[in-house]
Parts: sequence; structure tokens; C-alpha cells
Amino acid sequence: MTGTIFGLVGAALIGIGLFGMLVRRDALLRILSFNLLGGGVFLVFGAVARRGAGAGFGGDPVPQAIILTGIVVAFAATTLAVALVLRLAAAKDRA
Amino acid sequence: MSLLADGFTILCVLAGLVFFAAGTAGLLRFPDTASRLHALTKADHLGLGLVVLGLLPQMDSLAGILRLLAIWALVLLASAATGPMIARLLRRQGGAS
Amino acid sequence: MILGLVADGLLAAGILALALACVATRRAFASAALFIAYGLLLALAWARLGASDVALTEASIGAGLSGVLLLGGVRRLAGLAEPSPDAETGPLLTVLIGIGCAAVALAIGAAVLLLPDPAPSLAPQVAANLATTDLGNPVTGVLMSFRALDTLLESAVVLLAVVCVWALAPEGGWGGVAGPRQPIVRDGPLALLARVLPPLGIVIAIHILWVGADAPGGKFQAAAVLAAMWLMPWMAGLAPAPRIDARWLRLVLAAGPALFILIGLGGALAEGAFLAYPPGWAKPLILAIEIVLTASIAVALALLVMGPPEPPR
Amino acid sequence: MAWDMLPMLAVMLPVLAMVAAVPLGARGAERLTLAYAPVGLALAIGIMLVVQLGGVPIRQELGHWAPPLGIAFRADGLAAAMLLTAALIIGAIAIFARADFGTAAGAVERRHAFAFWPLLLGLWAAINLAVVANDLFTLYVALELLTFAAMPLVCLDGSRATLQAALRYLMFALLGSVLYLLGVALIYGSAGTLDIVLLAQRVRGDIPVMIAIAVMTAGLLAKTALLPLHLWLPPAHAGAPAAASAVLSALVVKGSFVLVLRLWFGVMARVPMPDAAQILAGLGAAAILLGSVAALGQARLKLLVAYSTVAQIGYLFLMFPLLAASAGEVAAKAWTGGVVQAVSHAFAKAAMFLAAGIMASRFGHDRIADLSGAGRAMPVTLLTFALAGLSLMGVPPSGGFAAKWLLLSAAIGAGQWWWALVILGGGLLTGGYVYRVLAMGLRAGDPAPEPAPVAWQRDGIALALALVSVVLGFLPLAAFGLVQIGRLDVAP
Repeated sequence: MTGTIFGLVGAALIGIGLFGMLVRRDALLRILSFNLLGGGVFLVFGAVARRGAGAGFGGDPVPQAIILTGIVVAFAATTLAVALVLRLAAAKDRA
Repeated sequence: MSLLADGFTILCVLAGLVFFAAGTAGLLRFPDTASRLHALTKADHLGLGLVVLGLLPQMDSLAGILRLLAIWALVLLASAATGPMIARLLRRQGGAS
Repeated sequence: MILGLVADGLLAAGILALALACVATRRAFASAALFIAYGLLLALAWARLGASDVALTEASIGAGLSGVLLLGGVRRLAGLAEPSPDAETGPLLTVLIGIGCAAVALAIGAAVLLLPDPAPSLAPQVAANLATTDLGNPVTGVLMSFRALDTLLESAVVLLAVVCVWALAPEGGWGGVAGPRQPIVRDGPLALLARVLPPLGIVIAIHILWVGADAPGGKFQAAAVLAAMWLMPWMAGLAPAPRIDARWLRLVLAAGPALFILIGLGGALAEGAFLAYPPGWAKPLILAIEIVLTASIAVALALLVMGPPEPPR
Repeated sequence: MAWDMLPMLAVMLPVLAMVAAVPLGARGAERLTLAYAPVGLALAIGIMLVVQLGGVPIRQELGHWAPPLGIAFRADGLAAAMLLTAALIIGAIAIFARADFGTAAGAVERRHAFAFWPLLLGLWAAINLAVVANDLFTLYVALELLTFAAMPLVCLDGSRATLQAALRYLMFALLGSVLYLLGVALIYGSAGTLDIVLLAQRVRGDIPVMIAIAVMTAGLLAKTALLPLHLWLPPAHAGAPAAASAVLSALVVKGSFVLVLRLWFGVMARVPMPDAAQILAGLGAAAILLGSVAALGQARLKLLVAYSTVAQIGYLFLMFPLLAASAGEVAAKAWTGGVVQAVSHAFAKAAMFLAAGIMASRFGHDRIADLSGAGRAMPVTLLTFALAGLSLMGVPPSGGFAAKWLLLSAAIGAGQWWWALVILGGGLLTGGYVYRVLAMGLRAGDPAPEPAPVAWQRDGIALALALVSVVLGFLPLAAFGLVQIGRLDVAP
């Protein structure tokens, strides 16, 4: 049940994040929306992991490890996007 | 013994929750940032302190007790630092809420 | 049971409300602040989902470091005084996109509900094979043995991200220190935190790394805490950022992924498959990789938050 | 024998080189890349030989953990072809790029010289990983590695326009990968494995899997820049330095394309989706026609070449309905045609971008209207452009011709003649924009520009790449049998 609830929350977050990414024009808000979207995707994965609980584990460890990897990669992507936005703004400032 | 401990835990955690609720209400209802900040930090310190106190008898090892106390101490330290920082920012912005 | 459901429901409502507020507000600062709160609630959701390792990672990286990064970005963008020249999306288009996104969310929700029951799971296989790795934490077992390739590649991705961020350095900045210069804060609360917290934080990070073999924790969470312990004195102007051409810095960055690959290639030579650990050597090798990787990732995460080197004013 | 190590080495050695490049610094990284390039080429040739002679894919289970718990590398014929393509093109680019990104002995390290070499190595590793990985999540990491390596290449010169192009590219790419990851979650939830070979046996067309394939395909199309998700490509590919444009157009978009193939004809090998395939090919046809028309209207040479990429990507998607609707020899022709198109376009487009770059640096601009006199001043460069153009048009004998002819006859064989019309129409339009450039270049114009010290090697490398794209057309058809090896949609 917990798995399903947060799986549905994940689905909703995906919709919200997608909306923000497509509608917002401010680059930082888009990056934030991308992170909301990513959080939703991880939650869907988390729901899958929770449903696979067994063998004495509270969730299937394989998707849990994958989510962990995914969060770090998503953070790296966010830093890249923020650095690019700042650099672009500085370039505009000078122009 | 365990009944006593459980009762203590329930009482303390409930009391802690009351403080949290009061702090949250203050955050939402108080008119200006300074008093909001005040409500938040004071209520949360006491709230968290009571929750930690209540959970202490539930720990079965010294390490667990130390960890709980460390959490409380770290939160105290963090809010002791952030509260004045927000207040300082407020002063710099001319006291606008 | 019922209490659990109520908790889940409240948590779910809180997460959704914060996410909606995050997208609805047009002020970047408020949005970033809401995002941090969202990340912390998400960490609680992970705990509810029985994924303590993910909860720790979400709290430290998803909420903590991302929050610092985004707030810092908002502040510096405001400093550049760049009025957003782009027009807002028109109302009709907004509604259409909204409908489309709702449809996507519904489709994903339906997919979640329609997943097969009983759910397929690799948990039994992990449990059956965990003993060969001498690890007690199944997630660490997956990350360092069964799917070690992903972890290795991910550490390379993080390193590449540092190269990417540095590649965005403006003209004249190359060879300087990473990130913008921070004003020195000699006293006050930030200075206090920056002095008191790092020793504590480093102990906690080592603890998280050490228990990771058998309990929730591990290199990513420990590295995130270590990075934060470096960033805080940096933000207070007490610890200077390193020069990006410092030899030691680049060696530390490369050491973790390089050691991981070399041990993997050693497995190919000795055991006939990349990343195969010789019998009995699994745990010591994994620990060696984890310790060196923690250092590399901690430095990389801190450098990612600091940003590219900038020309001296 | 340890032949099963080869795909692993083809992935891990460039990763190791990329990692080592950071402490080595710009000059050390440059030399390391040039030293590794022949090794990488040898590995690719070795893999091709082993696959070709053995007739089966090369497989290795990493750490001896068999899927579904572990991860396997699997180099089939498609992977072997792409590995060899990547090795040749990246090796050529590395030599070409020395003039732009080289560091003299004792010189101070410069930003773009420091960044270029690890990025190139990372890109190489990512492409190789994307074609030999057999696990859907490992492929996600490959996609991210590819994005991270490609994005800074777009804006290496640091100008505002390229930074803007890079940001747009990054947003498309991140959205694409996160959608892909969503599909990975749903597929794992449905089938309990991420191994493509196992999925090919297990997957039936239930709803979560179909939704997963839909979002993953959408995400990958954004990364492959199939119309209407192509908007990021022209500014990004046209603004980058010539060496970077060449790898971006030749290889990076192919990485995500191979993933689409893995999904449709690997994971979904038992679940044909003919209607969806018609839509995909319809988008491809629109890309061919609209991309070519846009290329015809461009005033700048590099933008023309970039729009040509948009059009040529369209051809790649014509194979989908042909494969979905037919079997046996017709399907084999469609598969080979699609793969040869990917390979020959890679060589032709790399050559074209390098030629365009050489012209731009010689003239100091890339306005097509002011390129008159190029034929006299730089005949080799213009010849390179022409040869590459012939391959893109599909004029016999060239690799492009072989690809388009295979797709054409597969379309007729499958009874879907309308795609044949698209292929022919696209060829004519391609001829139009290539002719525009050649006609201007051959016009005796103003005094030809000063013979700037463009190293002859650079012309030679571009010409060699163009020649490869042409020579592919001389290969006997049997040589293309390689790419059939290990196809999961025909496995018993």
C-alpha cells in the first residue's frame, strides 16, 4: 500500500515537473522543475522497489541501489545546468 | 517497568508535538518575521527536546542514546546559528517583514 | 496499519503541495526554498518505503547539496541583475501543456497501478548471494558487487561533470581558484558553525562510510557530508577554494575512479571477468575502493557546488 | 581464449584514459588520447573480426554475476559496426583537433585544451558503452555520460550564442534521459530484470511496458533530434568548433538511436508494433523533407550541414515499419539499410563538418554566398565536401547509396511504396543543397583568400573520412552480413 501511494505521488510529481519544465521561461525554475520530475521518477522506481520487498529486506535492493546512483547523477546534471545558466547570465551582463 | 517507560514516552512525545503545533501556528499566524522566528525556534527546541527525551527509554543501546542526543545537539546548534542569521538579514533589509 | 496509512497520506499531501507551490511561484528564491523542504519530505517518504540508504542520499544530496547549489545560483543570478527578457508562456498554451502533463501523469499512475502482482523481485537472489561479498547491507552489495559497473561508471560521470563545469570558466579565469570569492566572515553565527561543525561532521561522515558495509550508509552519503563540511568554511571565507590546476586536487579527483577500474581490470586478469573479486578478497577490496572513492566524490561534489574558476576582479 | 574481454576493454580503457587525463593536464591528455586512438581502433577491429568469424555476439558477465542479478556486455554485429565507426572517426578527429586544442611543450594550460581531450575520451567511452551494454540502466548511465561529454563541446568557445545553444541542448537531453529512466523503472516493475536479452524473452505487450516504451522512445527521440524534437540540434551543431561538430553530428545522435533500436527490436522483439512504427517513420519522412528544405534555405554553411543532419536522421527511422511488417530477407534488408545509413552518414557528416570548418577558418566566415573562389583556393576541401555530399544524396557508388537502395528495395518488398517516394524525394533535395554549395565554390570569385597556413593533414583527414563513406558502397553486400549477427528480433 505504501508503495502504491508513493508510486502515485511519483506519477503526479512527473506531471508537475514536466509542466514546470515546459511552461516556465526562467532557466533556474526549469532546472528546479527538472529536479521535481526526477524526484517523481525516483519515487516510481521506489514504489517498484517497495513492491519487491522480500527475503527479509524492506524493499528490492537492486532498484534501491539504482535510485541511489540516479540521485547522484541527477545532482551532477543539476550542477552543470546551474553553472551554464550563471555563465550565460554573466555573458549577457558583459554584452 | 516497560509500561512505565512506554507511558513516559507517549507523554513526552505528545507534549513535544504540542510544542511543534504551537510553533507551526506561530509561524503561520504571527505578523512579522522576528516573532515568527521566535515562535519557531523556541517551540521547536522544546518540541524536539521532549521528543528526544521521550524516545530515550526506548533505546536498547548506549550508541542509540548517544545518537539521539547528538541529533538534538546538532539541531540546536543549527538553529542557534540560522536564527541570528535570519535576524541579521532582517535588520539589514530595514526590518521589512 | 491505519496510522501508517494516515502518515503516508499526510506525507504524500505535503510533498505534492510543496511541489505544486514550487512550480506555481515565479520567484526563484521562494521556489528554491520550497524545493529544499520538498527534498526533506521526500527523504521521509524514502524511509517509509523501506529505503534508508536512499533516504540518506536524498536528504544529503537531493535536498542538502542541491539546495545550497540552487540558492547560491539564485543569489548570484540576482547579483548579475539580469531581468528575464523572455515572455511568459501564453495562457492557452499553458492550459494545453497542463492537460498534456496531466494525461502523462495519469498514464504513469495507471502503469503503477497495473504493475503485475506478485511483483517480480531480485531480493531473494541478492539475499542468496550477499554472503559471497561479506557485506551486510544489501544495497552496498548491489552497488559494489552485483552491479558494480554502474557505480564505477557513475564515479566517472561525476568526474566528467567537474571537467564540464570547469569547461564553463569565463575568459581569464583558468588556473584560478574554483568558484566565486567569498567574503570573509570572522564572527557571527556562520563563522561559529563553520568552525564548530566540520570536526563533528567529519566524524559523522567517517561513521556513515564505515557502517555502510552492514547498515544504511556508504560512500555517497559520507562524501556528501564531507563536501558540506568543506563548503561551509568556504562560504564563510575561512577555507579558501583550491586552485583548479593544483596537482593534488586533480590526483584526488581521479584516484577513486582510477583505483576502481584498476581493481576491476585486476579481476579480469585474475578471475576472468571484469570486476570479479578473488574469493575472500571481496570485502577488503570493496572497502579500499569505498574509502578512496569517498575522498574523490567528496572533492568532486564540493567542486561542483563551488562552480567554475572566475577571473580575479 | 579471452576474446570476451574485448568489449569490456573497448569501454573501460577510454574511461580510464578520461580519468587519467584530468591529473595529466592538457598536454598529457592530448598525448594520451593520440596514443590510445590506435589501441581503440585495434580493439574495434578485433571485436569486428571475432563477431564476424564466430557468427555470434561476444558476451561477458561482469564479476561473473549472470543477469538478471548482474550486468552483461554483449557486442553483436550492430555494436561491432558502431565501435569501428566510432574508433575511426574519433581517431581522425583527435589528429584533426591538435591544431585547435593542442598544447606546445612548456606552454601554459588553456581552458579549452584542458577540457577537449577528456571530453573526447568520455564521449568515445559513452558511445562504446551505449552499443555494447545490455542492461537498460547501464545504458542510462551511458546516455548521461554522452550528454555530459557532448554539452561542453557545444560551447567550448564560450560565446553567448553557443552557451544558449548548449543550454537548450542540455534541457532537451536531461528531459530525454529522465523520461528514459522512468521507462526503466516501469519495465523493471513489470519484468524484474533490465537485461535486454532476458527482456526479449519475457516481455509481453502489457500496459505498463507499452507506456514505458512510449515514454522511453519519446525521451530518446529528443536526444536523437528526430523532428519535431530537433530544434536544439542546428544551433548546437553549427556553433561548435569544427572538430566537435563532427563528432556531435556523426556519433552522439547515433548513440541514442541505437538505444531506440535496442528497445524496439530487442526488448520488444516479440511484440511487433506496426502502427507505432508507421508514426515513427512518418516523423522520419517529415524530417527528411522539411530538414532538407530548411538546409536549402540556409545562408550559413555550418547551419546548412546541421540541417542536413536533421534530414539524414529521418532516414534512420524508415527502417522501423519495414522491420515491423516483414520478416526474412526483406526485414534483413531494412535492418542492414538502416545500420549502413547510420554508419555512412557518420563518415560523410564528419567529413562535411570538417570541410566546412576548414573553409570557415580560411575565409574567416561561412556565408555560402561569399564562398566563391573556394574551388581554386582549396580544391581538396571542396572535393571532400562534394564526395560527402554524394554519399548523403545516395548517388552510386557510395555508402549512402547502398543504405538508401537497401531501404528502397525493402520498402517495395514490404509493400510500403510510399517510403520509397520519400527516399527518392529526399535524395533530390539533398542534391539541391549540396549543389548550391558546390556551385558557389566553383564560381571564379574575388581573388581567392590568402593561402592561410592550413595544415595539409587537416584536409587529408577530412578527405579520408569522405572516402570511407564512399568506399562503403563498394563493399560486397555479403560484408554487411556482419550487422545481422545477434539480432534479437529474429532469434529463435
